[in-house]
Amino acid sequence: MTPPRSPVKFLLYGALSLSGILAWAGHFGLAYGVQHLVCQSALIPANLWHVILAAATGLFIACIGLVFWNIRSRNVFRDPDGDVSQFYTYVTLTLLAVSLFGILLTAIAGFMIPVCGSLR
Amino acid sequence: MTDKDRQTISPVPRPAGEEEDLLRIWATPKGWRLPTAVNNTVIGLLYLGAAFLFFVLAGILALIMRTQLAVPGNDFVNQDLYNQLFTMHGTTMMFLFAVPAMEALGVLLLPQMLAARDLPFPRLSAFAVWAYIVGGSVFFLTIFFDLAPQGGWFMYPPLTLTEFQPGDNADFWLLGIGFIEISAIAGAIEIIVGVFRTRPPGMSLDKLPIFGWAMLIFAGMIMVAFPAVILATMLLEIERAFDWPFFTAELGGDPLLWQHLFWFFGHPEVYIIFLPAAGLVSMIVPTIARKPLVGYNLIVVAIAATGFFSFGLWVHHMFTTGIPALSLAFFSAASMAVAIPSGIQFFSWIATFAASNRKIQFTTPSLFVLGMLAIFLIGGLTGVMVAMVPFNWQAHDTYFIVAHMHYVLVGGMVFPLFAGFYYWVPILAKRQLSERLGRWAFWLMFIGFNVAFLPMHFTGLLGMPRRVWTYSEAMGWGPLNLVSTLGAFTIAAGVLVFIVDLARNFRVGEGGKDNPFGAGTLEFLPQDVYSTRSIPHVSSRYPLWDDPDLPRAVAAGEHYLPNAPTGGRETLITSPIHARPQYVIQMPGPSWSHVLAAVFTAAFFLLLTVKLVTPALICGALAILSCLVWVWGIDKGPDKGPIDIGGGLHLPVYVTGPMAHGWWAMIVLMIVAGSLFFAYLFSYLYLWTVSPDAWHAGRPYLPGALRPFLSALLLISSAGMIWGARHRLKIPGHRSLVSAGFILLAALFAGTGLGLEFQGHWGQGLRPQSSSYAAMVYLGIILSAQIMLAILIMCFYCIARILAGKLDRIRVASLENTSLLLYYLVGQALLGLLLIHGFPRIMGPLA
Amino acid sequence: MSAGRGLAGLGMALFLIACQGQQSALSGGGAESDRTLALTVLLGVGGAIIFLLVAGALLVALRGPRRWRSFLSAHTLVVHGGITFPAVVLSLLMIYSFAVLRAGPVPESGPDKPSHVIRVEGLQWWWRVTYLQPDGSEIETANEIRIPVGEPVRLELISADVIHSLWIPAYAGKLDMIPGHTNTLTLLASEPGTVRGQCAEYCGGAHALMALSVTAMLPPSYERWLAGQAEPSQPGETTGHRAFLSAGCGGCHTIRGSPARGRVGPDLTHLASRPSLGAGTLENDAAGLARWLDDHHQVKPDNLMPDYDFLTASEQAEIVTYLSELE
Amino acid sequence: MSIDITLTWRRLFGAIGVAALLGLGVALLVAWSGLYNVAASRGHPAWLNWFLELGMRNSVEANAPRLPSPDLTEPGLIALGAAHFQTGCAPCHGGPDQAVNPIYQGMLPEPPKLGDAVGHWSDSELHWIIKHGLQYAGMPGWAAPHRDDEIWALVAFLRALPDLTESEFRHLAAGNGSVTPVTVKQLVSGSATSLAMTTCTKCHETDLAPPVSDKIPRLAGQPRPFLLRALQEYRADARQSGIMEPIAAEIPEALLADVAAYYADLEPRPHPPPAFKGNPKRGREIALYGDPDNRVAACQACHSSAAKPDYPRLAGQSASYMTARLQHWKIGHESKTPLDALMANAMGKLSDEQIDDVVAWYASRPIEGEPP
Repeated sequence: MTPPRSPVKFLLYGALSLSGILAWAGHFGLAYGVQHLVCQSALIPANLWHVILAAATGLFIACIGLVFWNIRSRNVFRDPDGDVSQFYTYVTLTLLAVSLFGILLTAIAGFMIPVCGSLR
Repeated sequence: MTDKDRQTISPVPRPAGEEEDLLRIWATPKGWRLPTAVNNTVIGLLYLGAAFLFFVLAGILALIMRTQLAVPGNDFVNQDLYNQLFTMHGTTMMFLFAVPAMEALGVLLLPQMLAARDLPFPRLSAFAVWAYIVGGSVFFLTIFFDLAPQGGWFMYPPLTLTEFQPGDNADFWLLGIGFIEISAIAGAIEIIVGVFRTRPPGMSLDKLPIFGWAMLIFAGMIMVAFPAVILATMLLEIERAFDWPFFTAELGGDPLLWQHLFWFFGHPEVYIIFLPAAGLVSMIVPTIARKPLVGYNLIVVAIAATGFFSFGLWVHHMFTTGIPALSLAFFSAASMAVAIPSGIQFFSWIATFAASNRKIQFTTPSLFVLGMLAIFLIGGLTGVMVAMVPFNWQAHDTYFIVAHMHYVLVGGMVFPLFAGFYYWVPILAKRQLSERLGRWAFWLMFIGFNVAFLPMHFTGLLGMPRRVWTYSEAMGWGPLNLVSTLGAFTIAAGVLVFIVDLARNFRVGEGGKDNPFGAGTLEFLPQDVYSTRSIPHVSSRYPLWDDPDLPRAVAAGEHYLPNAPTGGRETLITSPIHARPQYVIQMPGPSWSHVLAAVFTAAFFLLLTVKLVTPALICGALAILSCLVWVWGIDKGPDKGPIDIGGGLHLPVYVTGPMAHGWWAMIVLMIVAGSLFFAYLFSYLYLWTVSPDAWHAGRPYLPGALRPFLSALLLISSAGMIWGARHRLKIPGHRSLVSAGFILLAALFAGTGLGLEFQGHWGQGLRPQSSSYAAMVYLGIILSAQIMLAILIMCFYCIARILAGKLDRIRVASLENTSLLLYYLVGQALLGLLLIHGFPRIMGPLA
Repeated sequence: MSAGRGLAGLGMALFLIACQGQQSALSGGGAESDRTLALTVLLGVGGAIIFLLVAGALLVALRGPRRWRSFLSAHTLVVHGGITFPAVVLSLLMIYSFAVLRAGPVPESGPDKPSHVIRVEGLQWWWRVTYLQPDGSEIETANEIRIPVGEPVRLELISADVIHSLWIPAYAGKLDMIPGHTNTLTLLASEPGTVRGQCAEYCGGAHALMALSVTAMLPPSYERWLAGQAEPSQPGETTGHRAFLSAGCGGCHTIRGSPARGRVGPDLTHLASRPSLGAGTLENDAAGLARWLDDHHQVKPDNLMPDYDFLTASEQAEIVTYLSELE
Repeated sequence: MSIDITLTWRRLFGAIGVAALLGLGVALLVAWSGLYNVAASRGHPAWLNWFLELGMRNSVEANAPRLPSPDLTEPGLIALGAAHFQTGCAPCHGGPDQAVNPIYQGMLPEPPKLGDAVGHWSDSELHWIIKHGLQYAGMPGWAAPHRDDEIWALVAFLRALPDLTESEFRHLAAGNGSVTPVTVKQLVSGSATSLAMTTCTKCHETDLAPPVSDKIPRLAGQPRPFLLRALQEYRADARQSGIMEPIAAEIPEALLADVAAYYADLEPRPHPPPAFKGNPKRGREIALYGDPDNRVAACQACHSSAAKPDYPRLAGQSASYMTARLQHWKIGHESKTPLDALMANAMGKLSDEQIDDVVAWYASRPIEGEPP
């Protein structure tokens, strides 16, 4: 019988498998937050907006790529139970892909629509 | 599993009297003691029954509204009553029916699906149910006394401020929400710990039934979404009662803050309702097809993605508020993204049907599932339409949205719920419901639904706004509305047929003696009050299909824990990922204490609402007292040695630290508190961006820098004190007065730290009524103070336990939970100090 | 499938009705509403096609030929049907909707301020409409907006009490009026005509009875009309005029050219020229006026005007006559 | 043989239930049999006196809310209280210039001498007793339960009462009325001018003197229909005043129009520079144009001399009186007449500060027809 373990591994697995979705959340929050600051207060000048958005999008996509590559190439979810590690890998990679789509959509919005103004 | 494996778990035949012991220990209390019951099947049915009652009641309100709208210029009900009706219909359906019904299913089915004896905290769910039943009933009764709220279920200020709603009506809404907040959070704790820790041995996460995944994400979403509405309702009630200007534009507040907070909860709420229902469908479809779900992994992805993306949608309820187009575009994009997970689930169900080797039988559950697919598909497609910003500008707040929303919610939740009920009745009741009546119910509801709501898409595009109690004939909406009304009564007829079916055939009792649909999951194992006789070892997603002998073997006690070795209620705790057995928990049984705690909690809020402060406080104190009585006996300590659960496993009955289920529950609670504080941070910064002037004007009232440092120092030392208390505990049998003293000091230091912070602002002459800045400063202190109050009570509880000899180095759970909460408080309060004292200082020079 | 055809027929019929509806989002008639209408048709038709495709796939999965079913049961179907297909369709749709979004309001050429600016204030439960003139003067009316055809008009939307929402489906989607915020909406009408608008955000009590009429006029007649509105009324010293003043109506209402200059209720200077009473609740004629004066809390419950049913019948009649002459 | 006397919950509750039923039965029996003698002449036995006294005292203490009291030493307030006390309270309680009327001496319990009794109560408790009256003691509640301001006048007077001499009281209560002693001839012939309740000049102005205090409205020059309407509404309990309602009820109906006419025709007298705390300039804006943001109608539309004659004119009206009236509407009460409802509506969300301002403007204007 394996001795009881602390939940550290559980937390690591959890965070890693949700990394794609967390990246989406981070990108979304950053884009929306920066845009809010650009429009509501003069804290961030409007001409920096596209630079920030491009940088953030690039950064998050790079992160996703890194995680994707890591999980793909090395067996990160090393586990005696093959089913579990296969499941984790599949879920993580698919979530990364779906999140990538979400990030791209946000970026498209940011580049297509002027940063402030209600356009009405 | 081979025969050889099975024999290694528990030897058969089992000794005589074991089953009698189990029956006696798990017996449901009879007669007037029935309310003390805690078994998840009893509580779950009660929960579901209450939710169904509210469904019927809110449905009756809808019929009254439909009657009023049937013809133009009708005067069946007046304006005032109509406004109350739609507010109550929405609020009751969303808060008293949909969320509780889903929680009820979780309470009812999860332990059975996991072959656990019960939920990890049985009294907690019972408490939540009783608070919900008492509070919900009183809330609903207000409609009969012209006291019902009339601000719409979304309760937008300023309309809901005392200036425009001077009576108690709006407060009753806040009250109704209060109960659902309590029961939802209690349920979330129960479900998260239940799914992670009470799975049967061998059921690693990849074998968890989809419903378990759905409930897990459901609970996770509650942890993040509900705190937003808790904060929103706090703000509204505080502004109503004490004039703190959170939403009043003249004093630096903003009505849109409410909308942000409410919809940050409100949109995920829709998915909170939908995900478990989709989980039900994912359970039923494989059974209908007799094939494993195609794309199990993808469905897990879909559920997780939905859970997250749904938090990026809230502004799509605010497309017409005039905020920048790009903000709308972001949320439009997220609304697109969230459509994909629904697509995954849809095609997964289609694929599973297609994979079937047999002719699909159109039984009642299948019909409801297919009805769900048709209706939800239309709802999803109109959802994509309203996610398009320009279209939304036209459709928003019209009957198009009424139609869309009902297609999503009735399709996504009500039909699966009925499917689920017909599907799982065999494990709840002595006999099946009638197939014939079931079909009648389905067809009436399905046809009625489409007749009622399909025309509404056009009614809305023809210009009919929502929430209007009358319209003139010249508008040309009459015929469509008449059709909708006829449809609504057809739905009602369907529900009536279902009620007749219930009355004729539904007899509660221990079912599960057979498996009429040939399902593959554990809830169809033979059941009795103690759940399954023994807890099976699981090695696939559909154990009953893999091993046709499993029901017999489980019932014969050949698997884990076929008896009650501690002599009381107990269940098996396993590891979160692989479900390896870790320890056995001793669980509390029936009791009045949690029932009284629920009743007094309900009374506390009710009396506060009608502004009877003194009796309310008395009830509040009695509620706390009941809670203390309730928990006093739970922490039994390691009074029994390692016990044999079969399979050569000897497990402890008491653990503390990160492995304990109580520790997990505490972490969940802390995440909830953290979300609440996060919502506060958002509100603070949001109001600052809206009205930096208020911050600028508040800057001179900021106390000197020394004071927050002193507060911080006190808070940190308080954490040190409680750490010291933990380490000065003695071995069992000895009382450590030093520890008791340390605990007292910890409470004192933390309380003084917060008091100092309050006094600093107050002493400078800052008053919360003066501006949104001031209100936010004091709100931050309130958020910490309410945790402090809990900690204070817990500290005295710990001291009492030390003095009673029930808290020592081993039996340390109560102190452990207290310290966890205190550490959390210190963290939150330090962050608060940094924000309140740092932010204006940084922004001052910039402005 | 005959049910489907029936539905389509019904849809067509409704569509035809809709084109004539005075408050229909399907009629079009303004720059924004025309763009949105195209999007609506695309979404509606596309949605119907996708519904038929998916429903067809479901039917095949349930009862279809074996070969088709095995195709549908593949894991790749879930991937492509559930991820690839929606991702492509939704992305294209989103880009199109952003293009529609970007097209508004009106090409921002020339000065940043359109020459016509109208401030519309939402109140429980009516609309205060103020024409901001280039020379800084203001012309106030209520519950009626008039705009010149073919010229962009900017509406500044504010609220005096709770959240309201201005919705004139024929010209544009709705936009909220929120205390503490000023939202702007640009209208561009393509042809003359009168349409109806209504409050779309629940604003308490008489929310259902808060409508307004919007008339697009050819620019010359618009200018004439506006000049007329700018004039004070010429009531003369009639008994009705005296009754109106002595009863205290001027405490809340303004009639320019008379001592009545209250600002709580609607400006009544040219009341008789408006299409309705009580924000779209009653016909604006002598009978409507008499009904309103005697019984307005029955006609429009909760409205904030005090009861004047204590006036004698002759006083009421005099006031009605006076008001119906305020052209 | 043994008797089982173990106490169980069931037995305990059973016993309590039986005892309760028995007690109820006995009480019914006593009431039905008529054994208890309710004659007031018998008086109460000492124990019952003690018991009732205890109950009354503690009930008042428990029920009276702690209200912030206004300045109770203000002379105008005391004078108003005195005028009402003399005819409204003294017949039962007696006063500095009169003994308790023997008719009321026979009441059970006997009404207390207030000069001695008020010391036992706090301001809030006195206010509560006057407002709500006392059960089983014959003490009636205030005729207009929402007029806290009037009740404070009486409390102010009661506070001053113990130190008043007979003549001080007489002058205070008489106000503008005559305090010359009545002659025998007047007394026996029925033309006595001793101050009756209906003596308007106790408070209101005469052709020689202004109203006795700033709390009292100035009536001279108000339109006749308005004055008549006010009197009729007082009689019908449609306009709230614990002081004026009993007075209006005592005036013979045939005389109401004459009273109205008398004050309408009375020449307004110049009055001393009015006391007010608001800003008349800001008040003027409100009076002429209202405050649309707070739904305040323009006051002058109804309160100028051009308005309907059953609306009051406010120019030159007493500031203190107008403030009290406006605050009365602001607190909110059920309107019993359309004009009352109209006023409650028209004043919208007028703030305390705005009330002061608008009152200041009206108080500082001359009454029309008033000599400069």
